[in-house]
Amino acid sequence: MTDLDVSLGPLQLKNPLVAVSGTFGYGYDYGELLPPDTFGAIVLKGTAPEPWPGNPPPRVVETPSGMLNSIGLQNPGVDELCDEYLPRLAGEDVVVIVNVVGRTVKDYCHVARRVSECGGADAIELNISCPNVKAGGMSFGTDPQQAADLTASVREVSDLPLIVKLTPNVTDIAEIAAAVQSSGADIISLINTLLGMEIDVEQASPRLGAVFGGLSGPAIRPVALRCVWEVYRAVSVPLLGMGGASTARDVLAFMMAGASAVGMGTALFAQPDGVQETLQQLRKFRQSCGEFDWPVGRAHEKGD
Amino acid sequence: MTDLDVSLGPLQLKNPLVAVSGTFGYGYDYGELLPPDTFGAIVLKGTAPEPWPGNPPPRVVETPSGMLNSIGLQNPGVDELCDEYLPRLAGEDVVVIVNVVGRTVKDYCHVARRVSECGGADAIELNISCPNVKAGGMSFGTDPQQAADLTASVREVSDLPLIVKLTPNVTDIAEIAAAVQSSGADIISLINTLLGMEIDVEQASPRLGAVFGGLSGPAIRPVALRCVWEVYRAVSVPLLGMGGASTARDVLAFMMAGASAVGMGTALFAQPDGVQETLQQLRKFRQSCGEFDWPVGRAHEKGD
Amino acid sequence: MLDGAEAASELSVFGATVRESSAEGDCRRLTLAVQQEVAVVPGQFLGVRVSNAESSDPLLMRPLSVADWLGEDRLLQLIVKPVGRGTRYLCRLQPGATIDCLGPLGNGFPLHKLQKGKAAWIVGGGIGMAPLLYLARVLAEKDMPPVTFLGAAGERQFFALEEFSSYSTSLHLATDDGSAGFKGVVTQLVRQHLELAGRPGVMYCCGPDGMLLQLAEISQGQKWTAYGSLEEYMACGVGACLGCAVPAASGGGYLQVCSDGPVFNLREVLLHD
Amino acid sequence: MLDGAEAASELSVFGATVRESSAEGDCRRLTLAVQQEVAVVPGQFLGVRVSNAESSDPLLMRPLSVADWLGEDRLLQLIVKPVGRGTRYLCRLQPGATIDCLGPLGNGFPLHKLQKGKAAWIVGGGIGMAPLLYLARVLAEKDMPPVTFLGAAGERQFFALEEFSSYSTSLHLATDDGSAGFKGVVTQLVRQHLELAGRPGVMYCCGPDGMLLQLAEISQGQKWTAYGSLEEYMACGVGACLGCAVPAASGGGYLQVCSDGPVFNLREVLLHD
Ligand SMILES: Cc1cc2nc3c(=O)[nH]c(=O)nc-3n(C[C@H](O)[C@H](O)[C@H](O)COP(=O)(O)OP(=O)(O)OC[C@H]3O[C@@H](n4cnc5c(N)ncnc54)[C@H](O)[C@@H]3O)c2cc1C
Ligand SMILES: Cc1cc2nc3c(=O)[nH]c(=O)nc-3n(C[C@H](O)[C@H](O)[C@H](O)COP(=O)(O)OP(=O)(O)OC[C@H]3O[C@@H](n4cnc5c(N)ncnc54)[C@H](O)[C@@H]3O)c2cc1C
Ligand SMILES: Cc1cc2nc3c(=O)[nH]c(=O)nc-3n(C[C@H](O)[C@H](O)[C@H](O)COP(=O)(O)O)c2cc1C
Ligand SMILES: Cc1cc2nc3c(=O)[nH]c(=O)nc-3n(C[C@H](O)[C@H](O)[C@H](O)COP(=O)(O)O)c2cc1C
Ligand code: FES
Ligand code: FES
Repeated sequence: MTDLDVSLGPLQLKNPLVAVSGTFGYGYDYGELLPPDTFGAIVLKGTAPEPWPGNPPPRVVETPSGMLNSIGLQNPGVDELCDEYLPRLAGEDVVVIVNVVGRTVKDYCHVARRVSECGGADAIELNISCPNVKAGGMSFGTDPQQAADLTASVREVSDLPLIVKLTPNVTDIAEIAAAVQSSGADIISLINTLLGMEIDVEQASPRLGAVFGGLSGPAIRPVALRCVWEVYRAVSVPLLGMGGASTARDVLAFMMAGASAVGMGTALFAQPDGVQETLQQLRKFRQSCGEFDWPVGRAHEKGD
Repeated sequence: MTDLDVSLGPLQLKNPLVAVSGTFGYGYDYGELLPPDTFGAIVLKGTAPEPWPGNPPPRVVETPSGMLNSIGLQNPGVDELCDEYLPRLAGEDVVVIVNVVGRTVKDYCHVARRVSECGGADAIELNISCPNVKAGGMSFGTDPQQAADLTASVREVSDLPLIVKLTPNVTDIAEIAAAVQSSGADIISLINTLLGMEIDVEQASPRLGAVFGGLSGPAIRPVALRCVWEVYRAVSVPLLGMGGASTARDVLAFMMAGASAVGMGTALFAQPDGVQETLQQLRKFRQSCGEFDWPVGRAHEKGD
Repeated sequence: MLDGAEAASELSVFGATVRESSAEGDCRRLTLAVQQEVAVVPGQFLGVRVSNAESSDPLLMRPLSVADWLGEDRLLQLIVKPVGRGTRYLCRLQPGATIDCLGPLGNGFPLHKLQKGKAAWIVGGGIGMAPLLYLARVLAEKDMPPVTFLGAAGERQFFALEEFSSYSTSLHLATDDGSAGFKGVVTQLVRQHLELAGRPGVMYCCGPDGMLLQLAEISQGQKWTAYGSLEEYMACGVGACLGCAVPAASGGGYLQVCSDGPVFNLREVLLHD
Repeated sequence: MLDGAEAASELSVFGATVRESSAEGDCRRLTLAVQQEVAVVPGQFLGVRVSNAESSDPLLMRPLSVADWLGEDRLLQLIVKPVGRGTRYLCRLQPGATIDCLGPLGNGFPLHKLQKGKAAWIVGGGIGMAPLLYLARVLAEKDMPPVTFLGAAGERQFFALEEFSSYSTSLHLATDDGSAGFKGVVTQLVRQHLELAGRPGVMYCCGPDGMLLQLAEISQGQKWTAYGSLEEYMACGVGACLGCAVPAASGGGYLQVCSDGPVFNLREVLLHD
């Protein structure tokens, strides 16, 4: 228990900040600057049954107040995760979440089962929303029925708390949220990146090797807040909000929209030294409120 | 004919820049700084059968490299448009496009018919995508069948070139584009704003009076380019691309993604003096290429 | 909407060079040198760009009142209160820095009713004092020096008091904490004086909505005409986007603060606290 | 990936104050004063923030090589070529301005093979000369002064030639337009000298991919070891995001330029022109 602890459904976090999948590697890349236990939770890079090489470069490009990435889920596969990365995190005072990717339901179930067995993870997050994989991946996240079926299947093979991560690239995100809740998701995380692209005018060609990429960073925050707001009204499970958060004010905005904890990704790249400052400000906020509860969903009281 | 002229389907524009709906009033608000004939075409504010008051303030809020608006289609109705605003533009050397909004198919048809009859407009743009109207409006743009039906109905009552404007807030924008093309759209314009919101942390409430608003400006450019790219591959009608364009480089990027002409909205607010500079740069570009054609769709050659 | 404001120059974007930046209480006064004539009248404002041309964040221009315009020297004055990143950016600028401005914007305070010899009062609250400084000088030069009431949280929140004093027949201060002048809100002070005043006059006001709301009530009771300069979030600043809406007092519609105002006869608009 | 680079200090974000900004051909050399020890070795780089903290555009730090580190005076040098908005921002900075830096990043040039007494050559193209300047000085101080080859579009694109010359046993220049030294590409010059060289040595290279590709071929033919510093778009700079991928020569996967490099044995990576 600390002065900043939050509950995220079955998970207890010592603070509401979560390092999100794909932006914090396996926890140690920032060395002493950002050790894993800085955060309430960390989500590891998306993991598949087998190693994936990822997409050809260029894989990242800056955009106005944001960035596109087309990493393509480069990862060493679940065996290396279990053998190398999870054991290394064993002693850390941080909730460890494994992000799972796959091309088929079987893929997801394989990784989920293996991670549950090998130990070291506190929860599983299903990435049904990555725009960077051509086969499978995306469609799970855009069709309520497929999203529900996948959730139900993974639910059966793992007793770990189950997070499902939603894509904003849909007509009705609340519908997908309701579907995965009814199939057993304990927590919903959102949003993954917006599908986008950039063009190199000198070369007359797409800037990313993979043509399309996922847009993240401050630019997408208004879309992310709207998605959190909509999903908060549609489901009763707790939400892990993310998308462009970088300051303490942003974190509180996500909470007021309905998030119980808040992820940061791109902000770590832009200002890795901002995390400590954010925690400091959150501490001040709690003291100044003199309240015990975080303001989760608070803005809905005035927003009707 | 000028050195910058482009064809946008049945429309001939003297340059590829279009002042987009809702950001340029009825053409005269920027006085000598930006007279209407600066542009190849101007699109007037969304017009309904009757006057609409619009949404309660605050209606605009800045976001990282973007802005949200919830104007709510405040407009004086089609009669005042025909009596006051269209006649005033009669002598101008600019293509005039009327943006049409409504709550029902009948509404849209009424405005389209009236505008065709009263004269002064060179084309009609159906706004089936505005996130700021609660009844109707939005759903036309998110369902292919409804979008197609509306397009077909308006097609019947007006002989003016028909532009249909798409929303990015859908799972598959190419599907909607194909649907409206098959129902008779001459041109497709895209994108309208992304649905978003901001939260005032001090007040613990949404910043906009209407809670949700539409996100525009440089922040959304990567999403807009991706939508243009996808729709270019799905249809054969020409595209009017928009969403965050502000520099000549942006204009060329939209063209390379597949747009025949390019709209600017939010950029007018941020840098109203940038338009002349952009035209100047486009002129340089054409001279340096020594080519006759604009690079419409050029990036697709390398993006496969 | 209001007639009587003097003719202003054509809208343009012009560069301005910071000549001087000095502290004024909690605010900073920026003196800007401009190249061309900017025929701006009191109550008009500028859109000021608060990022360099290669950055799109912050994106929108910030509306700032002209606190003075010294036409002969082509010097513009702004008084800026650092409340957010855009105003902080401006307050950080050093002499020699350049900024882009769009203007003149808005209508300005109407002066025509004054020619009939009515009393002119000025009521400013907080940063709302900025446009009134220019107005006070112009009134004084037209030989109609105002009676001026200024309110602020505390002494440190006032600025340009000597100038206000020199332009006015009398200057009345109110502070919430009593650190200068009357302890209380400025509207209380105005109400007291109004009850003693003879025939109706014209009141020029700028400050928080709550203050304007009270002044609308007070003045109406005494048959004074009250003009208030309003604030609202803006995007275009020229009437093109319909972003800066304020509910009209009648008809159920909205007026635009940037183009119908920012100065309104307070009877025309619906204010809220 | 490469061993032999000397130990660098822990990763941190540190503020740096511009002490001096001077023209170096088309580029600018920034001399930055830092508060703490930044134990950085030649070939390592920094992530430099190119907007103020209240702006999110430009968002990402820019990777810039350390062109010199004067540990005693705690002075860092960068040589920056203005190619886009971030580098232009840096080139505009005046003495007294502060910037935030993340570093030290990357591995640095491996020097261990040199102890065996091999010849050390330095080959730089364009802005790729920047990290080699620091390397040249360190080699000279370790009593292993390099033979240095520098290529550029024209005379104006060179910088720090006197320094390079003083650190090197010999300095060879090539320009595309013949305005200085050999007229042609620097790789041609290297090829000529290599054919005359005796036993194999170590080549340290930095420049465009096309140049590195050719140097990889040339060196392999002569059994030289060639280390090249690569460029790729970056987001995190520390190995966390997998953004800066370069195809590995074997295995079909990718290496990360920021954390596996930026210096690679050129046999390990697949370059393209
Ligand atoms: C016609 C007009 C004239 C003005 N004249 C002056 C002046 O002379 N001097 C001066 O210091 N300020 C003036 N203001 C207010 C000034 O425009 C805002 O303080 C400024 O835009 C805030 O920008 P920021 O980036 O610093 O703050 P932000 O970071 O954008 O916001 C900081 C705080 O200011 C509030 N705010 C932001 N924009 C506005 C706005 N347009 N209106 C009201 N509140 C806002 C926000 O809600 C927030 O609480 C004027 C406003 C208007 C509409
Ligand atoms: C390890 C490393 C060390 C470097 N050292 C130096 C140095 O010492 N001095 C120096 O001037 N430059 C150096 N660079 C290149 C420098 O990082 C880019 O020029 C800079 O990031 C461009 O930023 P910008 O905002 O000015 O350009 P942008 O506006 O972002 O882009 C302008 C142009 O530069 C290209 N570009 C942008 N970022 C990169 C990148 N990371 N790599 C390659 N091309 C890019 C773009 O494609 C575009 O054509 C180094 C790069 C790397 C990866
Ligand atoms: C470089 C990069 C890699 C990412 N990889 C993953 C991933 O492997 N799995 C996943 O679910 N999301 C991934 N994401 C999405 C982020 O987890 C997050 O949802 C998104 O970036 C929005 O948050 P932000 O704006 O704070 O970065 C990635 C994002 C970035 C920028
Ligand atoms: C203030 C404002 C008002 C708008 N009003 C309309 C409208 O009436 N009809 C419409 O089709 N689109 C409207 N839009 C959307 C724009 O026409 C355009 O599609 C969008 O802003 C993206 O372009 P931009 O990023 O260049 O602004 C409006 C946008 C803004 C910012
Ligand atoms: S700010 Fe655009 S109409 Fe007032
Ligand atoms: S830039 Fe993130 S891994 Fe290299």
